[in-house]
Amino acid sequence: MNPLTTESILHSFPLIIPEALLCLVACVLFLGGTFRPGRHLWGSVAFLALVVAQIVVSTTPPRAFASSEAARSALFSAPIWLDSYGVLIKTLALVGGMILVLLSWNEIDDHHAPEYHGCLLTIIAGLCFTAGANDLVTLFLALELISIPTYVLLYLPRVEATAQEAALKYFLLSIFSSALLLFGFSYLYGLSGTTNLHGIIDAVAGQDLLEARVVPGTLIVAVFMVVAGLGFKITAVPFHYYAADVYQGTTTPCAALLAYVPKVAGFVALVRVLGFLPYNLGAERGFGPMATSQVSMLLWILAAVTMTTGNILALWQTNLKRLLAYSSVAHAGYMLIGLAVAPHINFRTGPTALIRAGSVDAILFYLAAYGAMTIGAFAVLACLSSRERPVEEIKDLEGLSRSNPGIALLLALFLFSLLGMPLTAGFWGKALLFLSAFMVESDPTALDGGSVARWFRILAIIGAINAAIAGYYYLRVIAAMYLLEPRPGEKPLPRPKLSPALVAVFACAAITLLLGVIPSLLSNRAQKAAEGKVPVATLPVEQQQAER
Amino acid sequence: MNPVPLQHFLVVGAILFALGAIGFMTRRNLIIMFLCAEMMLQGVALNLVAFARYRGNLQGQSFVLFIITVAACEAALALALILVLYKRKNSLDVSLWQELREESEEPTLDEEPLESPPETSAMPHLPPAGREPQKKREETSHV
Amino acid sequence: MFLLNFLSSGLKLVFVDQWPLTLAAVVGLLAIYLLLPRPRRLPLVWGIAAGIAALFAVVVLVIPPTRLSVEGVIFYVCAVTAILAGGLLVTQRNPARAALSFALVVLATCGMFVLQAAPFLMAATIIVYAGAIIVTFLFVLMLAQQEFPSDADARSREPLLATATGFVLLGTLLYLITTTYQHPTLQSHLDEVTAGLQSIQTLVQQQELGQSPSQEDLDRAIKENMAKVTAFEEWWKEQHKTSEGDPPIPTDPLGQALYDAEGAFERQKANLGRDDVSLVDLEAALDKIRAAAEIHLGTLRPHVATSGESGRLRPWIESICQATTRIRKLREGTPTTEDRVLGLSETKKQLDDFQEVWQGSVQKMTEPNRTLPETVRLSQALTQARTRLTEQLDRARGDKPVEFKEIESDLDQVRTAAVVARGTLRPRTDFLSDLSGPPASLMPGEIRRDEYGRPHLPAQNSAYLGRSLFGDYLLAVEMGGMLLLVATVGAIAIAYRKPTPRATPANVMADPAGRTA
Amino acid sequence: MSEVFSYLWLIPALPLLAATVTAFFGPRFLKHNSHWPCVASVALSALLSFAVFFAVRGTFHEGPPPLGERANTVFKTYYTWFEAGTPGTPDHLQVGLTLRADPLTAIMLITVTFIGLLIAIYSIGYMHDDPGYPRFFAAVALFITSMTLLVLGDNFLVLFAGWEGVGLCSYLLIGFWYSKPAAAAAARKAFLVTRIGDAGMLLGISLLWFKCGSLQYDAVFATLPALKAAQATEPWLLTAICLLLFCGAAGKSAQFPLHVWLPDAMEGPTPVSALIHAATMVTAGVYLVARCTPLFSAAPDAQLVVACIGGFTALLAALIALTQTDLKRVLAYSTLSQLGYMFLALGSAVALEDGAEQPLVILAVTAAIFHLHTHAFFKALLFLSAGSVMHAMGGVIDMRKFSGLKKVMPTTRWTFLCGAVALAGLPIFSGFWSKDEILAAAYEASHVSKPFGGVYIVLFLAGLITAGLTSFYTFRAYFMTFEGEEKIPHEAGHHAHESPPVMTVPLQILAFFALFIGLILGPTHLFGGFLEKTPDLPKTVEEGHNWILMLGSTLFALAGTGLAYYFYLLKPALPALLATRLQGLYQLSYNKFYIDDLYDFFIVKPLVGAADFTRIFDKVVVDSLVDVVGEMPPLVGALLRPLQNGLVQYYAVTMMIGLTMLLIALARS
Repeated sequence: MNPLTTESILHSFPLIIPEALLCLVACVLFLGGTFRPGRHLWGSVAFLALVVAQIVVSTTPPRAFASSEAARSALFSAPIWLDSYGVLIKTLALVGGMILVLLSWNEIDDHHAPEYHGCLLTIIAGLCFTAGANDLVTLFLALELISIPTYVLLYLPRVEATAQEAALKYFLLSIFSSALLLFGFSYLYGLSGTTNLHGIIDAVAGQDLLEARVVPGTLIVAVFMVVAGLGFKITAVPFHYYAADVYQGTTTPCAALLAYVPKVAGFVALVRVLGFLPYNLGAERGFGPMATSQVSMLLWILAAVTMTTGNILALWQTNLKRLLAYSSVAHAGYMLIGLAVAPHINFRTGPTALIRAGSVDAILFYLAAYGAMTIGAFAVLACLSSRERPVEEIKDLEGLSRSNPGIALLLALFLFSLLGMPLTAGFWGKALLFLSAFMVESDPTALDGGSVARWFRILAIIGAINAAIAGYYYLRVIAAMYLLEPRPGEKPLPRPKLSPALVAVFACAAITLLLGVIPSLLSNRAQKAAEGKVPVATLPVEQQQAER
Repeated sequence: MNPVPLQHFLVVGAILFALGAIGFMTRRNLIIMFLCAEMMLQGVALNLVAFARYRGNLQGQSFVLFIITVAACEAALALALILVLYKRKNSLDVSLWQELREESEEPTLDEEPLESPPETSAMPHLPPAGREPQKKREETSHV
Repeated sequence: MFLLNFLSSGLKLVFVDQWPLTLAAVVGLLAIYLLLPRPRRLPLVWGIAAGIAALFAVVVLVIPPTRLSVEGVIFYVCAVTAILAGGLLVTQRNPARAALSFALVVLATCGMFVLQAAPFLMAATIIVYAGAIIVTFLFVLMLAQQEFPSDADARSREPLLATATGFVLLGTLLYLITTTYQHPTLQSHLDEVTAGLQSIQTLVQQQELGQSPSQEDLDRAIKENMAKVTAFEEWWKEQHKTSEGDPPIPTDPLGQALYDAEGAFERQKANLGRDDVSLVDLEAALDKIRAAAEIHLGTLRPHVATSGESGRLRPWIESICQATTRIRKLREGTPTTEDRVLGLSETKKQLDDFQEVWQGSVQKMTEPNRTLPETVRLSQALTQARTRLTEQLDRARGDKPVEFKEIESDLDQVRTAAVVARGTLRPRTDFLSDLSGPPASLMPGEIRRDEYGRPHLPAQNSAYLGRSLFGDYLLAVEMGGMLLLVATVGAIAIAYRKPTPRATPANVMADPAGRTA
Repeated sequence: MSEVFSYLWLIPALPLLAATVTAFFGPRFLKHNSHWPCVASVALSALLSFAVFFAVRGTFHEGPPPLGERANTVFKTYYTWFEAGTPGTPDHLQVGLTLRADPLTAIMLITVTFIGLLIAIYSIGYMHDDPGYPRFFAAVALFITSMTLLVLGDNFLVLFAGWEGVGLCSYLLIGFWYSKPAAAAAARKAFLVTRIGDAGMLLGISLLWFKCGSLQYDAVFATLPALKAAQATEPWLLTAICLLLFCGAAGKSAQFPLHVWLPDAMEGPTPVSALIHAATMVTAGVYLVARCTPLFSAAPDAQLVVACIGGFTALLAALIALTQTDLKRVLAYSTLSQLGYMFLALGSAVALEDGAEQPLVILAVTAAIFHLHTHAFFKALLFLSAGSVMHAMGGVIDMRKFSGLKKVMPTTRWTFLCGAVALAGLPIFSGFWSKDEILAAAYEASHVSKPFGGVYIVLFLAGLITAGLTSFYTFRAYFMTFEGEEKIPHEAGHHAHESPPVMTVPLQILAFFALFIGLILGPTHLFGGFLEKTPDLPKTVEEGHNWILMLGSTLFALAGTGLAYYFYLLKPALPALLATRLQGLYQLSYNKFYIDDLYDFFIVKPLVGAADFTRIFDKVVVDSLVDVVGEMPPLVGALLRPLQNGLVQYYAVTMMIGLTMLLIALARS
């Protein structure tokens, strides 16, 4: 046995210290909860665990290898491969986790708090695992580490019929979609003979499929099934159906969680499995006809259909959570643009820096921006809602600017960001994605005679039109808050007291504004991460530097 | 050379997978739906084992073990969830859970009330249990 | 227009080319549709008949038995049982019977696991599914015992739409599977070619190291391989016969590779008597066949393409051989000054080109920091040869005598070093450890196979599976443990929900009616 | 003087501060003093703007600019917004919050802040008893912020930020009286229609970013030769960029077919109509196109489109205005028409094929901006006067319900008259000079533009006719309102009186400017001389006025005025008679009937018919088209909704159908 392989497996354990920590604390919560209830106690333990994990993530230096041989060996045999892209995703996961813990602080009663927070920690750990997964098995288990506690979370805080229905729907469709995903995984393994993700990509990319003009049918099945299975997580149309129903039925913090965590996980997994990260594959080692035809066509269609359907369905909604659910579907569509574009920009370096920053990092930026604004919007609803005066419909918000100017302003900020107004994070996210679609240059030597560029411009235009349509329903909410008086006879919404949930709102607002005003804060890092990706056939760039 | 080629296993795997999917989509009993989802996983497992043999390494087999693990987790949760849901509606019918939908849509109801067809029994020589409730009631009354 | 084309070709594919699949799918659809529970369904006999027909169609048309052996019989028994039980699960009104059908599906699948050398999995699946899940579900069934046929069991949701969707998907899947993996013959031909390729490679290596292989070796290698290629091509033509007759030059890559290879063998056969058989030509031709056929078989191997890098160097090594010959001619003949200058400068250019190509390959294949003795030797030889050539070129220009002999030996050294160094260009990465079996990047010929030609799995593969789990998949095992823990806690939390005191703010959402006791 | 540039940021920042203060403290603390922050900050901004104006003059360099600087322009980068790539490489891309001061900006700034100030003062009186008093001033201040940011920005991104900001404020202000359904609908319509334009503009900006690698104006214009060279392979490129940008401009400046929102926007308070929908916001599109003159003059096709749409809108809106009876709507259509004029001018800025000097380009751009400037004064004046009438009439604005107000409201009458003569383009008043320049530009363009000469002649004639129509409907409105028999609607009650000084003083100031600003700046060549110093605009050559043209346009204007006088003052019954012509014909004496009939048949009837037709066309075709476009998504949504029926198995089936369809469609391609 190659000693390097053993070493690489052993050395991947230090990489998962944050996840291990989270799992450990989750176990403590599960166990401790049987002795002592208390949402403040266990909430702060969970928050602390996330903070410590974040500190560990941000202080861990990039992994150094004894030799480049070892690095290679790790790339192809370790269950975890943590590049800087993965580290950024972990940060997204942990920060998002902190906000979610704050948000659900008072939503859960003392008795269920330990289980709730334990499950939440497990979910975040699963997301962190997803960020670094380098093996189909690890990836699958990481995704399940997200799904299975989610079923519990959906059920725990509320027991009325709608909440049960939401949990049931999510559970059933989720196991259905994970069966699809597994079917795809099984064919990926069959094609390449390995469960290692880089090995699979190498196998697919290594064959000169372009020249052979033969794409094994099983490869198509595999990719489509994987996209379908993960499409459920990112709420791509037509795998989005559960979203509106489940968000409506469950509590607001759970809806926020569902809108954020599975989406991040799905996109990261798609990026990993479809292998867009190894930019350096280069033209001669291209993804073959897969990249230029089927996969990107599939993603193109998914992107166009997803954003259009999401936006159009949102137009009708009067229920706020349903509206946000469809809006999250639409946003998944925008992000799919980046995914569809990715294989087309990887191969070239363009005249401007943004070309390299074109897609994968645009997705990352958008995920962060989207997380902040969507969780923020949900958090505002959670803060406002009370037993006496639940906030469910748009009309419940009428005249909010009179009774609650501050919180109305924050909600307006989130909605404007979702709409893509300048000076908010959402604007930059959209701008980067649409730009990346414009950056696809026509390449007359390509298989399709250079029509790809035209198609992607059309996609960008569809995106722009969708962004215009989206204005309509976000503005309806804003109009209700600012242009309408509170209905007579209705008690005005109470002013939210300072609570962890309010802190979560402020945190989201801060991120939304910060990313809107100083996008370079994240975009530069994302770009570097996307550039410092791991080429398959050559030495990992980061490790080269580490060796010197 | 090869007595049972790889593709035969794959075909069986795909059939199991598709049958499971069909069952999941049509059957309204929560338990049967869950069993059908498990059958889809059986199809996947068969694929993986066949590929493992074809490739000559054990990674596919290891993968199956993890699928079984996850299936067990899902089963535990499914059990708990179904129990609770049954308590609420006193039925295992998944179609009873359609409270959450677009506001404009009417609830989907079954067109005709379910009646036991007593005399025009389709297959007298294959009387399935639960098909003829009358008889059953008599039996219980005897006891 | 495009749509019309698409439709017509699609229809042709469905009803003409793939009629067995279509037949099986349609009959299967019919069977499931007729059998699905609903208030007024046709007599069951129709459905059962259709089901049997579908099963028959699948066994005979889609997965026809090649040669019946014990293994084959077991396979068919298990497969038919699995499919039947699966159909029963889907169409069964009584949930308890459905659960038992599922148990049967599991058992039948386990039978197939054994056939595929997975005894441990068989045991594990039976224990987990039959032992845990089925029992649990029977337990639930008892809880949910119905006095009357309920809506849940006696009705189906969207029977036609769902069944049609499922079977269209199944048909597509089967089509894609069979078009990818339907070539057992292709596989055997490929194995033949691979073996031939190895024999030729041995000869090539000999030749490159300067030992010319014996004439009868060459003769035998060419003739044997030529027979293999011709047989392969015949079979391939048979497969792709069209009504219009064979095109003179096949358009698909594999056909083209075969065609080219035949040409190459013809050429080299003609050269046999003389001394200039180009084995490299043959090697390249066979390699092309292998690559094209592997893609057809859906067998992609990591790093196959990069290992082709060493193949890319072959012509360059040949060019050095040519250079040696040129120098030798210069030494033996009586060249004019111009001839000498010309010959030397050409040689120098060839060396420069070679060095460039070599460095490119090294950069691609090995890491910059990795220095292998073979590589070092080659670069030393190259430097020496080039320095000497530069010197001698000056001398030749000055019309001084030139040390051809030294140049010749330098070139020989370069060639020998290059042949050796070329071998180092192979990828060295393992895909996962060998705990999980041979890595996927092994060349087909390097995998141990059993008497049926299937890859050999270790005899104690349960033991190996254990090692794999605690080697490559150690982390995954830990994660699985965590999952089980969460699921247990979750199941308890769901089923046994602690009563919540009214006072806490969390109660805000809960309605009293919704509380489970 | 030049230290004023260090305080450039204060111009948008002060109103922003005011907006924030008013928004947060207005409702509770300031209440009826809420106007103070707004008025004070805008006044300071206006002062600063004047200072900038003179300071920019001070930076004028004769000859080549000092090394490393742009001529006559001052940049201040306050903050780097977005940065990518490594500095010093061509990859490097930087977008900052950079402000710029050059003559074009200075003119826009003065227009915005000065008129904004007067309107804000006026609003103190107009809005005095409105419950949303603080909200109004907060929005106005925010509007001034966005607008100044828009004109001050040094790159397309800052411009776009301001652009969206003014759109938002417009939404808030049109829907100010949100309880009126019409107001809410108008607000939404305005926002949606302009957003359609914005989508195009965003695409245009993306294309620029992609092709030029920068968004900074100068950098973009510097890559123009490269873009021109790229036209060999992509001939559509420049035209596409220009048209996409124009798409945004057309939305904001209400050009056909995106003009439908503006007449509806009159639902907002009158000062808002004056400020946003007459004087400033709608000029943003004109500003954008003027700023991008180098781009547009390199794309003659796009220019032709701009000119055609401008000319068409001018004529169409003028025809519609002929028969409107709502005073504010007359003015709204007149705004459309005048904006059309400006685009006509901009579209006429045809570049000569060769030659370093481009007299026509600078002439046309000067004409457009000059008209923008004068129009801002007199249109604000007209709107405010109309508002004053409305104020006095108890909210009634239908001209048929009142007349002869000259006794009741003497000041307003005189100020309205001042605005009217300026708008009508009567000689020596403001409108005359600027309109004349536009017509001259269109006329010149017909000579210069080789392939499209004929089109420009038609456009020129359309402009000439529009001039006549303009004076006709302007004076029609004036005569119907202020002259003739005194009639006061009962809604006015006993309060039909002149407005308070806080409203009339701004009117008088505006009236002065409306009358004479053209005379001061136009013939003296002060305006052109100042504007031409803007970088990227070609330098002018001194040119005399085209006296024949001036005479022609004067004739048209006078004819229109005379006609209106004849119709509405001499024969006040005539318009009504026209409507009931069939009954009343025989009562007229033969001779008069003959003249009237002839006149009626050849002039009035076609005019009225054309006006009716255009109005109906506008209402039925364009409006409903826009509505249909707006209704499409909900319609499709109605088709999609039944899929979401709450049944989990239905969802699973749909998932599978989707997957299968994708698989079948793509697996074989």
